[in-house]
Amino acid sequence: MTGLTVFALTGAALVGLGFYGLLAARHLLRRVVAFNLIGSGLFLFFGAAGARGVGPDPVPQALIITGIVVALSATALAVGLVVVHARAAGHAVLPEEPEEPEEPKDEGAT
Amino acid sequence: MSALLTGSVWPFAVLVWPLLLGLAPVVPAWRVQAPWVLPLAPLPALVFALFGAPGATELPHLILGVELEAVPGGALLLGMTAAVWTAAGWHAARTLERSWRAGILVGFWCLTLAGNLGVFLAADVVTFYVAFAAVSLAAWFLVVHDRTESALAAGRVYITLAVAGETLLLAGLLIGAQAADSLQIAAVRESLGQAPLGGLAVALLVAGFGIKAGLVPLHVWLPLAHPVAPVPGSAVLSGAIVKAGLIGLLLFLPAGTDWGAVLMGLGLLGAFAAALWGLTQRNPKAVLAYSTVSQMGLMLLLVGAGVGAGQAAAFYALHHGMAKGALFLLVGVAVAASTPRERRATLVLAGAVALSVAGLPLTGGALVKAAAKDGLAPAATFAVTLSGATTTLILAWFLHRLAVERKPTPGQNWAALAAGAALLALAAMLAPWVLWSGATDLPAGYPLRASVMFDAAWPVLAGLALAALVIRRPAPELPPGDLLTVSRPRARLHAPRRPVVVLPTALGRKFVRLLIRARTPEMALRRWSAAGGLLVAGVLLLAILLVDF
Amino acid sequence: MNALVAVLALPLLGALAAVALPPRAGVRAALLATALTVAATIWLLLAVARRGVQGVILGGWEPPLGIGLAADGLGAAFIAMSAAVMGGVALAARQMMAPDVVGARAAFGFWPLMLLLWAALNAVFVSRDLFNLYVGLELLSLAAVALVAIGGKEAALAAAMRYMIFALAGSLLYLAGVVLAYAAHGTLDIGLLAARDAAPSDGLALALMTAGLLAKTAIFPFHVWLPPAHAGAPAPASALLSGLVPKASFLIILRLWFEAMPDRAGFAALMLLAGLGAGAVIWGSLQAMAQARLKMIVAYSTVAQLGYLLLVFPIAGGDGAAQPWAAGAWTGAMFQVLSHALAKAAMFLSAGLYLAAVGSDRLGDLRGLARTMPMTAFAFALAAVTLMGLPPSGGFTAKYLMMTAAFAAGQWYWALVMALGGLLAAAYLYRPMAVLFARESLIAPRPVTRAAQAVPLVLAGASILLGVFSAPPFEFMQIGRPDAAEEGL
Amino acid sequence: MTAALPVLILMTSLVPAIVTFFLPQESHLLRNALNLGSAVLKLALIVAMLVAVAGGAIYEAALPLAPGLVLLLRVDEIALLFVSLSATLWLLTTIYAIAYFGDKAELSRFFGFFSLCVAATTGLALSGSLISFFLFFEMLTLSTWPLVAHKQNRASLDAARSYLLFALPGSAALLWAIIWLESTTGPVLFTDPPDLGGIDPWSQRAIFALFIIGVGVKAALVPLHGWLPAAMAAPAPVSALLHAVAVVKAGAFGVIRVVYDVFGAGTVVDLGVGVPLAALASLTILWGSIRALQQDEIKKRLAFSTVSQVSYIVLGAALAGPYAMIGGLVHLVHQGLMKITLFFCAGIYDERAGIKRIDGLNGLGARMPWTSTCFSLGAMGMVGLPPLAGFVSKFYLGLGGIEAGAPWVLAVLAASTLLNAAYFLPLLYRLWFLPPAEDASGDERAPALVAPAVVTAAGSLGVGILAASAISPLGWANLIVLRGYAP
Repeated sequence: MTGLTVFALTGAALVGLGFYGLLAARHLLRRVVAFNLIGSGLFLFFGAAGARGVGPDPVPQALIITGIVVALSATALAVGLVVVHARAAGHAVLPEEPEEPEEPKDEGAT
Repeated sequence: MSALLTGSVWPFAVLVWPLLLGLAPVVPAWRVQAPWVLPLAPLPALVFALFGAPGATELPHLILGVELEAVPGGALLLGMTAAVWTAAGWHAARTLERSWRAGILVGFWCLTLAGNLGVFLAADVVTFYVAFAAVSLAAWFLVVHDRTESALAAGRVYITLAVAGETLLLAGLLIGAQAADSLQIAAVRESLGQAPLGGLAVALLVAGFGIKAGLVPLHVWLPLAHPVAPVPGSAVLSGAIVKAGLIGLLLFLPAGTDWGAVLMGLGLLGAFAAALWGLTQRNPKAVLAYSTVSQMGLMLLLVGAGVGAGQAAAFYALHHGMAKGALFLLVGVAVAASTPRERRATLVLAGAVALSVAGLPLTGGALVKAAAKDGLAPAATFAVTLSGATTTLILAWFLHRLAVERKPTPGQNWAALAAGAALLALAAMLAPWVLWSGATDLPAGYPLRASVMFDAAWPVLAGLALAALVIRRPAPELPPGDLLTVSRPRARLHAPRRPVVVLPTALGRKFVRLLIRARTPEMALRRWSAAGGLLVAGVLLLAILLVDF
Repeated sequence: MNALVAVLALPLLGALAAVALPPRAGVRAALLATALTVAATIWLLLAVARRGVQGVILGGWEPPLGIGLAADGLGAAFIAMSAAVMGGVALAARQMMAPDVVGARAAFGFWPLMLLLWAALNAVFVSRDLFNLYVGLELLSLAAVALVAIGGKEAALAAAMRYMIFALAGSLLYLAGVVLAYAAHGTLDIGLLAARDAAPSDGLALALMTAGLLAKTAIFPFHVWLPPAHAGAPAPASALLSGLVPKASFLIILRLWFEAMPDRAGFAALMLLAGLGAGAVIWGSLQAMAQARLKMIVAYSTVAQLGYLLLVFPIAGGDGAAQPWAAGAWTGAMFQVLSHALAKAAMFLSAGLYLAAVGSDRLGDLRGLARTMPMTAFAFALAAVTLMGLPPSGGFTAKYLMMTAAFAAGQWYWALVMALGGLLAAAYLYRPMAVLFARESLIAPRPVTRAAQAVPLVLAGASILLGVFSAPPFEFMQIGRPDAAEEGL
Repeated sequence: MTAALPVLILMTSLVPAIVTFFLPQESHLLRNALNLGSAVLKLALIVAMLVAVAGGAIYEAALPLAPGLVLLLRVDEIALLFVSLSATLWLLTTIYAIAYFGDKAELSRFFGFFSLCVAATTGLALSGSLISFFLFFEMLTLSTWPLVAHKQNRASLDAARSYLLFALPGSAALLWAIIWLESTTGPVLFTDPPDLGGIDPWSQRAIFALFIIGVGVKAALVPLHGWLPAAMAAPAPVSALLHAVAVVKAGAFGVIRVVYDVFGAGTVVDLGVGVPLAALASLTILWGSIRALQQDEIKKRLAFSTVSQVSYIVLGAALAGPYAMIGGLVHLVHQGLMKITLFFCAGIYDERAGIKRIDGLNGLGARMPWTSTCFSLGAMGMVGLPPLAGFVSKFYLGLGGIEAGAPWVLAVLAASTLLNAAYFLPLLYRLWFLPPAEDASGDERAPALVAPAVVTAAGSLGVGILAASAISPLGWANLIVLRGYAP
């Protein structure tokens, strides 16, 4: 059981968790978090799977860094949207999906 | 481009001249006095019939290529027709009341005339059909001219039968033309004999022409139309127009067709039944109409028998046309008569013509009958002879009605009208004598033989005797139009209006409802929980299809 | 400087300028950048037409290490398409996105986002590297989502959020596929992948990438985010979103299945894709019929029209690629992409004009507008002709080529779907047409300048001309095409 | 030159169409001048070509769209027959329409689509390939819609909708057929019928059926005729154009093309699809007449009569013999002349006397003699009264029927003649014989309305009387059959 495999498995696990969260959670912020989980999992897996033969492989690292940047910007926009939407709608869930019971009514509202 | 016209220009002029005159009423200034052109319209035809040179005329560019030629029988009838139309035209010119309606009548009078002359001149199927359509349809205006309710009713019957006749004819002619692969009447007649559909074609033609020629039971329009038409109109209808049907049969009936027998049978039936039925009429013109049906019956019998290739029938028609025309005109003359002397003169003249029609020896009628009997089977010969009696009977009845009917309309110039009728009557008397040698191969003295004279005389006397009885104890009065009681205008045709289909709206509404329902799953899909699940499912499905295990 | 680089760099610079400069100057800068990019696009087109595929290796690093960009006939055609639509939208937006109309924030936000979107599109069109494509796709999605949101209304924000979720999910799936591909082959360059020796994980990778891209392309049944998003955005934004954005992700699917991994394209999978397409055509049309708002109708029609694109796979994909009819089907699909882009942009811009005129796009409020705004109505009608696939429009050329190929391939049922789609399109586009044509108009419309009305008319006209003169683009798109059977049927 | 001329002819109506759209409503003079001028120019060009083509010349212009998509304009005899009809009637209808509308609203739109419609018809006539035929066929469908909907009231919008409801599925069927066919045979040019060897007979029959459905909608073949009577909601000039020249004729022309240039008469006979088509046409002839009897609106009655009359052309094509072909071709022109006369007159009655229903016609003959005379001529021509135009067509159709071994055609023609008489003669009877109503009004002091009717009426008389001459439609039809379709 090499370290690489551990990385790979952890990555896969993260992806799985993320997907679960994505499908289970209604609250938009949670979904954003879930996305980030998946993203990180993939990058981890990428790093592990990308390491070919001996020595470091520059390509995956470059790609991962790029990906992280992209993910960051995406997350930023997403969070921003969640906030604006919550301000406008008074709640942080999509109209077609009923409120979650434990969710405070005035969440994100000002 | 071939020449516009080859051959003699006369036949063409004969047809075009009336058409040109017929346009006179278009000029408003002339409209009221237009009837004066009527006696002039047939003149070229008259001249052509008397001195016309034989030989064909072709106008390749007209209609489907017009060919004109006067066949022997046709020439006789052409002359007769021209004469009748001239006399009638003269009568019409003097009697028609001057109104814009007169203008319409003049137009269609000339059109009818052109068609009537055309059927005797046409040498190709299409021209014949065109002419026939003109004569039979345009004549409708002569029937309905007075616009009275009965006139319009009679007009409906007339036009219905006429259009039906046209249709039957066209079908028949088409079969013939196609079989012959030619429009020549002669060729078509040939091919009708052996063409696969020839039998059908002949049946169609017999029906089509029969309607016009008053073949029982297709004659019903005659007794309806004649009483209601103006006097000159009836004259040409009975004298000339019905002969269009006759010439049609003469031209197209192939030699030795089985339909000859049928024609003879129906002709015989008409000859006697119509004459007797005429006794139930009171209106002199109605009586004359039935007499026409019966006379046409005789002619159809002759056609059916195919005597002398139809020469006999044509010869007979020559006389009957002019005589019957004269009789109808005399009805008008009698109406115009204001003094007893004039009335008496009218009746005498009418009587003379009637006797000629009945076939009293030495009259024109006797000659044509004699010529007709020549070559007939004995039974048929006897029938023709016997018909003299019924003819006498009905015409006597006619004279009686004419004498008792009195509704003089003053203001007409009796002499002028009488002169026209008298001239026509004279022509009817003499023409057979003049044309005898040309029309039959019998010796010149034949009509003067005792046996012939006797055969001609006894039916007339018998008829007169019967007439004496009938006039004393008349038959019950019946409305004209024996087989037909004129129906009200066909209300059926204007059945309740159904809306024009736009689209099955019920179906449309169902569809819309279905659409609305389709939005529910769409909304459900929007839920990420559903859509995300679908997405995963999609991945798996694709993976299953793409990964080869 | 290379035309290829120009079409990528100029919009980016323009975007930066639009952000940096004060609003009025920013708009001018944006318009300038637009003009320059259009010019650069023409330059690129000429270059491709004359000298074939245009390539550039960034930083001199060869793939697999470096990144290569290349504009083949197809890419160049798509770039031209986006240039045409962008140009039209920019002209229309000068009025529609004026601060006094949509508010300062939206007015300010629109221009940089538009140029960003443009840059991202062009990047996707010319990239030959899967990860590069990922980046471009992300950029595209972010700009698009932002464009949906700038309206600022609650519904628009919700739509943007929904869009965001789908987009992110899609890109993550795609990324997963990319990772697998790299793990197996150590390269992400399409050219090199085509020449790889197959690995067991390829199927999974392709499945992941395809699924992700389908979600981004809004292919039935992953389309639900599209209609509210496109209908909620301001009209010029909708024009871009509906006309151009989905085409980018579709192009990647195309490159994957036709260029990177054609060996993986089994018939069953191809049929599945086409099946989804058929579903999109029918479902989208039915939904469009059920809508009461013009922009929703147009948006759903996008769902339907995108469906046609997937029908190309079983006809020209996999073993079909070598067949004589492949070129026809493939080019037909491309014609559908181009003509739809132009027509759809024209439609959304017309809808925007009506919105500006009567302040609503409910069908009931549009009664009688054909009388007051004939040019716009005519533009809408022309666009409708293209979407119905009636001659002589580009849509017809597309349909004709694809249907002929479908018959030739013995897959007549796809032809039936296309024919049916045309009728359904007629059905859902008839309602707006009839309403516009009605006599009585309820609302007195505000006047709209002829210049503004001209823009959609030109775009719609272009979608028609694409059909009238379809031979040159047909030839053009064959440039640099793998196993291109030059002459169609 | 030979390439330029067809394009030029197309442009003579396409260009004015486009220009007219941009003319302001007020500029009557310019608009009328433009439309009339181009109509005259077009007619002149066509006359010039008639002479040349009669001499054996052929004009062609090709525009390749995409592989397999070639837009081919080809001026041959049959194309000229149709195009000269449309050009002539276009000129007359334009005059009529200008007078009819006066300064009503939306004239630029109307005349724009009007010219577009004619452009489409022209293109249709000149199409030398199946695909270009389809192209213009669709162009016609679309350019007609605004004309039908022109009044923009409920009725006309419904009519327009039902028009598309019928037309578009028809187009789909047509496209379906074309592509099915061409996917095997390659692009089909009318000059050389394609080799159908590669298609099994049943598929061929299916394709033929699809073709007939496609063009049959426009030709208003029962049961695809529903849109035509509904389209009566359109203004009179439109009805005139629709019924005489544009739409129904496009359909009929399409049938001729399909039978003779796509499949070829021989194949049609071998496949045994000719007789069913003829039967369908006959059914349409009779059904249309029967429905016409039941209408008491003049235009509706005329509409159903069109349904019936146009199928004469289809019948002629379906019988697939030289005589029938001549009959069909010549009826293409004859029906146009007669029917447009009738619609002109119906429009005049409506416009000048406010009369839409049949019972309103009583006694109009005296007050509107010219109109009523034209109407009577048209009606009698429809009945097939010699020597009017209708008779000539009927004569040849009859011959063709017998020749093709289908004598039942005679019965159909006979029945149709009687039915025509039954629904037309009562109108004439009312016009000329019944007394006018007390409150009756109306005059025909509108020369620009009456003149076109007089011309077409005279035409439908003239083509009958001069049928045998070489310059008549019949002469031209003979030429077509001799050169192109001689068995």
